Amino acid sequence: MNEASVAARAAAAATPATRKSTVPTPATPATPTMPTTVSMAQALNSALRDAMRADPAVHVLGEDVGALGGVFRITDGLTAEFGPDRCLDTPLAEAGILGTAVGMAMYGLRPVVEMQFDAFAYPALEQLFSHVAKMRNRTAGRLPLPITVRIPYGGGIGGVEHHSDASEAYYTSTPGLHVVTPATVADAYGLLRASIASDDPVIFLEPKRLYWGKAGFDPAAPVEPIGRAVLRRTGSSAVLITYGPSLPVCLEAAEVAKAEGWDLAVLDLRTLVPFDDETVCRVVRSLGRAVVVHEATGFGGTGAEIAARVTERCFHHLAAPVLRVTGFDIPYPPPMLEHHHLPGVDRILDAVARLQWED
Amino acid sequence: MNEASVAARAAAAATPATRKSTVPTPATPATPTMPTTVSMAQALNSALRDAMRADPAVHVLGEDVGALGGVFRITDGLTAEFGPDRCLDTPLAEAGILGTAVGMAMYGLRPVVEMQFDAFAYPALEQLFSHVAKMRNRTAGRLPLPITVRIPYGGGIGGVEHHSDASEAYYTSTPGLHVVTPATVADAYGLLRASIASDDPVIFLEPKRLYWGKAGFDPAAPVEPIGRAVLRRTGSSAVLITYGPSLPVCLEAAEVAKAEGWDLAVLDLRTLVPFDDETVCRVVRSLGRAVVVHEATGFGGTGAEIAARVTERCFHHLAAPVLRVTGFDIPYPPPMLEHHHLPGVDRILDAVARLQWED
Amino acid sequence: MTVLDHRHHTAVPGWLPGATAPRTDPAPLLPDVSPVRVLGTPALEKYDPALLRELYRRLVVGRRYNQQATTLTKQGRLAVYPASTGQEACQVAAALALGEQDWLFPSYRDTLAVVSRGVDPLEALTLLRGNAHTGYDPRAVRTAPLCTPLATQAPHAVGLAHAARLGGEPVVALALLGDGGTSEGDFHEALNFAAVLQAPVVFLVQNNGYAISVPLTAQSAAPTLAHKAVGYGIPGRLVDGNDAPAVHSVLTEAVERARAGGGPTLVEALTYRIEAHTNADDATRYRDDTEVAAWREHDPILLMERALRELGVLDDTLVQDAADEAEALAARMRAEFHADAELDPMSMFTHVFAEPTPQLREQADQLAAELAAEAEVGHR
Amino acid sequence: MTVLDHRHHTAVPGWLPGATAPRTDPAPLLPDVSPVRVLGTPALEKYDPALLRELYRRLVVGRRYNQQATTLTKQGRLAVYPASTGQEACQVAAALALGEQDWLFPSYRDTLAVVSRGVDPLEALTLLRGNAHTGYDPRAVRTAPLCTPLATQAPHAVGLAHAARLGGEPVVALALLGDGGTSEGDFHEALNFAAVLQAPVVFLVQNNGYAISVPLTAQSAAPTLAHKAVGYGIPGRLVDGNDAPAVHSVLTEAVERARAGGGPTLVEALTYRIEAHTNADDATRYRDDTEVAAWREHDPILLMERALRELGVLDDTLVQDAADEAEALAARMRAEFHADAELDPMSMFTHVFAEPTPQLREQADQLAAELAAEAEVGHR
Ligand SMILES: Cc1ncc(C[n+]2csc(CCOP(=O)(O)OP(=O)(O)O)c2C)c(N)n1
Ligand SMILES: Cc1ncc(C[n+]2csc(CCOP(=O)(O)OP(=O)(O)O)c2C)c(N)n1
Ligand SMILES: [Mg+2]
Ligand SMILES: [Mg+2]
Repeated sequence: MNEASVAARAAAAATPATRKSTVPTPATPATPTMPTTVSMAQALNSALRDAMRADPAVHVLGEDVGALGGVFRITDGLTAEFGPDRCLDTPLAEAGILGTAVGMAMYGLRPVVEMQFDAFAYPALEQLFSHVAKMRNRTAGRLPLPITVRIPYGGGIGGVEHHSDASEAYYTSTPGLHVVTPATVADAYGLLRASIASDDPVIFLEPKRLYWGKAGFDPAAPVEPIGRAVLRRTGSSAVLITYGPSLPVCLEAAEVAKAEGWDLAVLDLRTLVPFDDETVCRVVRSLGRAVVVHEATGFGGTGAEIAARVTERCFHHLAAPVLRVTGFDIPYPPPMLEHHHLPGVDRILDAVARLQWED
Repeated sequence: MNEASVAARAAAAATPATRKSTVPTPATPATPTMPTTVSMAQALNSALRDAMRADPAVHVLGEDVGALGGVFRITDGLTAEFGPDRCLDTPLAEAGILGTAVGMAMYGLRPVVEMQFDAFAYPALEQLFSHVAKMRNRTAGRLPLPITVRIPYGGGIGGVEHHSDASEAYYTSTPGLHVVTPATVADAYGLLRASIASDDPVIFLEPKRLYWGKAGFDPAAPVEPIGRAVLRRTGSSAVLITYGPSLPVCLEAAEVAKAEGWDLAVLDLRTLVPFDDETVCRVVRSLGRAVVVHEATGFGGTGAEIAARVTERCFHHLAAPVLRVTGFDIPYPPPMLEHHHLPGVDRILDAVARLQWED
Repeated sequence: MTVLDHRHHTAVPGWLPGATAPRTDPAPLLPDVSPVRVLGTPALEKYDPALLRELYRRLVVGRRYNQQATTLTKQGRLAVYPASTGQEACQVAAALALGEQDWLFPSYRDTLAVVSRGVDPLEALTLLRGNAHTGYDPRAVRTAPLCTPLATQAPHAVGLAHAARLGGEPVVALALLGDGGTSEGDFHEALNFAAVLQAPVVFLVQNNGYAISVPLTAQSAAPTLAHKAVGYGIPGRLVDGNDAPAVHSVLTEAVERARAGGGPTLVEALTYRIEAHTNADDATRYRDDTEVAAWREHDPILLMERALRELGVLDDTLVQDAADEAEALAARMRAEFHADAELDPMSMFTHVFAEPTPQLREQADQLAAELAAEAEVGHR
Repeated sequence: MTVLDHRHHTAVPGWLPGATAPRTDPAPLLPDVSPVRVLGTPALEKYDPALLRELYRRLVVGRRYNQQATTLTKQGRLAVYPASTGQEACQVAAALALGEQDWLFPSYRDTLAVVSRGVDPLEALTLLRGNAHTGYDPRAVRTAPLCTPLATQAPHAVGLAHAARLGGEPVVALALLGDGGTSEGDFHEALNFAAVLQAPVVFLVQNNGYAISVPLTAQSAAPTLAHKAVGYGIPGRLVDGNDAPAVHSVLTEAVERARAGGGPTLVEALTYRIEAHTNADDATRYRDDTEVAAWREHDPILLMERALRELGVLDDTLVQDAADEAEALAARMRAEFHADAELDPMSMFTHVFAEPTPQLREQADQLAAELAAEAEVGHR
């Protein structure tokens, strides 16, 4: 699969007319050397840099975020530009990193934490569930924690065990967290800026396998805010509801489906919490058929919530049950087998075929 | 609410005809002093004792499980009978406890871990997600981990923050774990014995607020195995699908519903993973209307999975969407407000009323 | 100026053979194994009598606070109370060792330290009363919420202290922990972060011998808990935790060293939990009355009164004044806690996020409708 | 007999004032700050020449193993390889210090230790090849799976050692960790459990100066990492990690003390990671070549060959034999890894549980159908 072309197609599919800005106007101009075509990794890097330039309260911390620029280079050059006080290589301890960020936020800073891989955020889950998600609430709004936790997530990059977990369900089922996940280069920039600007804690899930996909991109162009889903492709038969790492495969499936006579819409959720019931239900009601696609395991996955709430709200508009195409209910397999686990075009189209077209 | 009478009612509602045993016959007879009416806490205590008597590989470890007998007294008397080698007061560190249990299980023991409260299991989530859930799989079946993790969970006991989390979604969305939660005294005994006897890791969720409810109980009587749901009350109008702490309120709601002309069935899932699709779908198909009830927050909760899969499988039998009655999407409130958060009879009946009875 | 310049990734000093001298000299980090003690020793004479009287007064008031709170649990006015009875010297000295700009990071057992810092008991006790999680404004009183998940407040203290240092403010953070809490991973990670960042933070471990039922011997095999400091490259100090002036002076020294850029300190205070873990606990299951009796002899207030009278800085009037103030506080607590707490169920939705999500708005509407229906029924 | 009787909840010794002597004498726990070294010192003469030759031979083979595995990544036959080049003395000595009944708990970097324990490279490297998570039978070879989540294997080692001790078996567990791993909470919790339980476990920290890009100075401010031991009440030892006989003797002493009931030991071995973190890493971003060059001079094989020749226990024949054995291993690896791995997608469902759940059976059927359809298409 060609990441670049998929991302470009995705970007093209976005509807500019409905876009509006939530990203604060940067106090300093965006990186002047910004090329017009960049990878998602570069867009994330620019978002961090621009956020740090715009607001001295923004601090980055994590493992290897300094000289190395992070194992995915998302923090490349930040220590060089802002110094180690602003972009800090921490000791190797995720609970310590997030707990320290909590204290920094209590003081008034706006920390951006990098977790190196999905599964390596698990040591920090107590801090996340018991403090980050709850602090504003437990202090009656007096101690908000404007922390962004960046987590590269999901598989498809040939990673060994513990490097490919699609762990979003742990976050989406925790009240008090916003959960955001971009699928395009423009969203990577815009949503990360918006997440950092948010006064609430945001779990920012970065689809690893889209890091290197490139697209034309203007950092000054506004994107839809956090909390809005965007239709990446219109269609008249059914809608594929997806997010993050699975957007490209859904767009590809929609392309292939044409040959089978289906005109599939593709909806990119962009934000899992808060959920955009309005947009999702509008699309589902108009089409009557929907498939939710994500690579995380199905049982108890975020797709269950999506299917359940869409059904609750659109029951009489549905011609068929909302189906789910997800990873299997297994620990992430070794890299040589991962393509069998991840939803592919065929598996998605098999589900579309089961949408009871006969009636 | 009278816990004892509810539990008694629940026990009475079980259908003995379909019961069959999975509990290994104890090598030594059950505690001879076992009274005929016991609390769930006592039944759990008996289950541990009988399991330890039956199998020297069974070891209990956790915080305060020794002389104190656990803060809920579930391990009362075990150190006295089996010595500190078999029932171990550990240092105060949950990752250490579970990680040590992993090592013990690798050696061939059958550890039963007590987490003191739901939220205090969070420090152990990395061990749970990355090792306990995956070890059998990552070693091609060579290192199974027969660990039972007992977690008192949920609210309704006036606990202060971090003492009332209904945290089941974290476990049900993790492949590799069985998730079991009893709602009756008999199941507390039978399912705990079965969990300890299981060669797979089991998250055994104990509904705190049912600990003190009493019911007549015979430890020798077999119960349905892990993985089977049980109809606690038959009905002809709709079914309430529930588990653990919410069974009593569902039975109460069914009682009250009679006055409003609804004859509600109540299905106790008992096991969240593996899920009993067969029983659940059979009941839902026969009634056409279902409400899922749990006290955990709704968004991303286990109820989403239940609603989604039931809908996928029973779509054309449904007269109305499967509705959910759950805790709100908020951090658990302070004890003086908790009754507003927990699903009560009225909230359940409001949902039943929305099951589109007109058509 | 870059605060963290010294951490720049240049060469790796000291790791080539022939250059393996330790990065820090361990000797000064090691605690003296006999705890610092001043009561009953000539050292006490060097203390400011005003400070000694202040400590005494606060101890007496603190004890009464503990007693009154315990009584309130029996009357059902508090849901639960983890008393610091017997540990008042640590509680009071911790509060007094901090300046107004400093931050306190208390655990669930440390409401007396919070009250000693000036927070009203009604606000300090909402968590344990059950009407609200945190009753005070942490920023206003520079006191973090009472922390229940053990040791999780320790990295918060580090982060806050680090941020203040980056901001150029002379703020010190003091984290209160128990002996049991030292076993948690968060304790370790916090101390290591503090040491590496040279954050202005002080960790006070109130070693009261038990974590609920688990005695220290089953918690740690360390020579003393203060010995843990050396593994992080920071100083460890051991102090008699029932000796208020000693705790105060050890903490003050640590706080001032931190403020001056000298980095963190780990202080272990040896004390004893006279009451059960909380009113819900049954301490007879795991300890002997004789042990408690022995510690009652080493009571922080008893010791203090005896020593101050001997030193001639305390007389009957001051003793009476302290007792009166204590009674006044107790009376106020009775009055305030016997009134029912004001509760607003709708507040459950107000502070989940800065703005309620559409979903929360729906749920709030649902609850509002339910409450209206209930009120309707109640009205009829 | 009850193994843990000494932990019985009787009195709390030592915590009443006047009896504050430490529970353990800290002095013998503290590491000597100059690391144990025998190469180039007269101490070497006391070693069994057969052991020295065996260590040498394994070092040479180990280096070749590292080189070959690194080459395989370049040829795309391994997905990723974290080389232990430069750390072979630790890897080889760790494997040799253990008896057959003992257990090794390796991290991702320790495949050489696993291979040195007798596991076939093809089986030891499945994780990094990408065809299976764990390629060997952990029980058969008494070697835990390679552990990636840092320090999480440490409590496993404690649990296994503890269980074996309860079972009356003279088994010792050896956990391998990196300098970065010592910062994790699991490291702390494991050492504390080990000390409290007096479990027969040894922790070997291979301090190679870096955690990926983060140098030790940004990881810890401790005098040495071995100083962490005293905080748990166990002995800490510092050793030159490039001196194979020294590592072997320090580990053997610790293993035998553990086996004899003397409890756990923390060993810090000073070494250096000559290669980048993995083949995917770019080490030029965070360290100078001059630093690497300096450490190349202190190469474990160079040091060993020089010292053994000086001592007269190594000659050209033995050197040639070792080189031949190394080449034979490399040739076998090339042959084995150039064949494609056999893969069975259906195996993804086989070992999730003892019995597949109904849901997994459904999903397996789905995949089987997909595979059949694909085969059908391929067939046509
Ligand atoms: C992470 C976590 N695990 C378990 C608990 C339950 N718990 C509450 S207090 C306590 C004992 C704490 O002992 P210690 O740290 O010595 O403090 P003390 O109560 O003696 O003041 C335990 C186990 C908790 N609050 N948090
Ligand atoms: C819990 C966890 N966090 C982060 C990582 C990512 N990671 C892999 S290796 C590594 C550095 C480890 O350094 P060290 O412990 O010194 O071992 P070395 O690689 O030097 O052998 C990191 C951060 C991980 N594997 N596990
Ligand atoms: Mg204590
Ligand atoms: Mg290292």
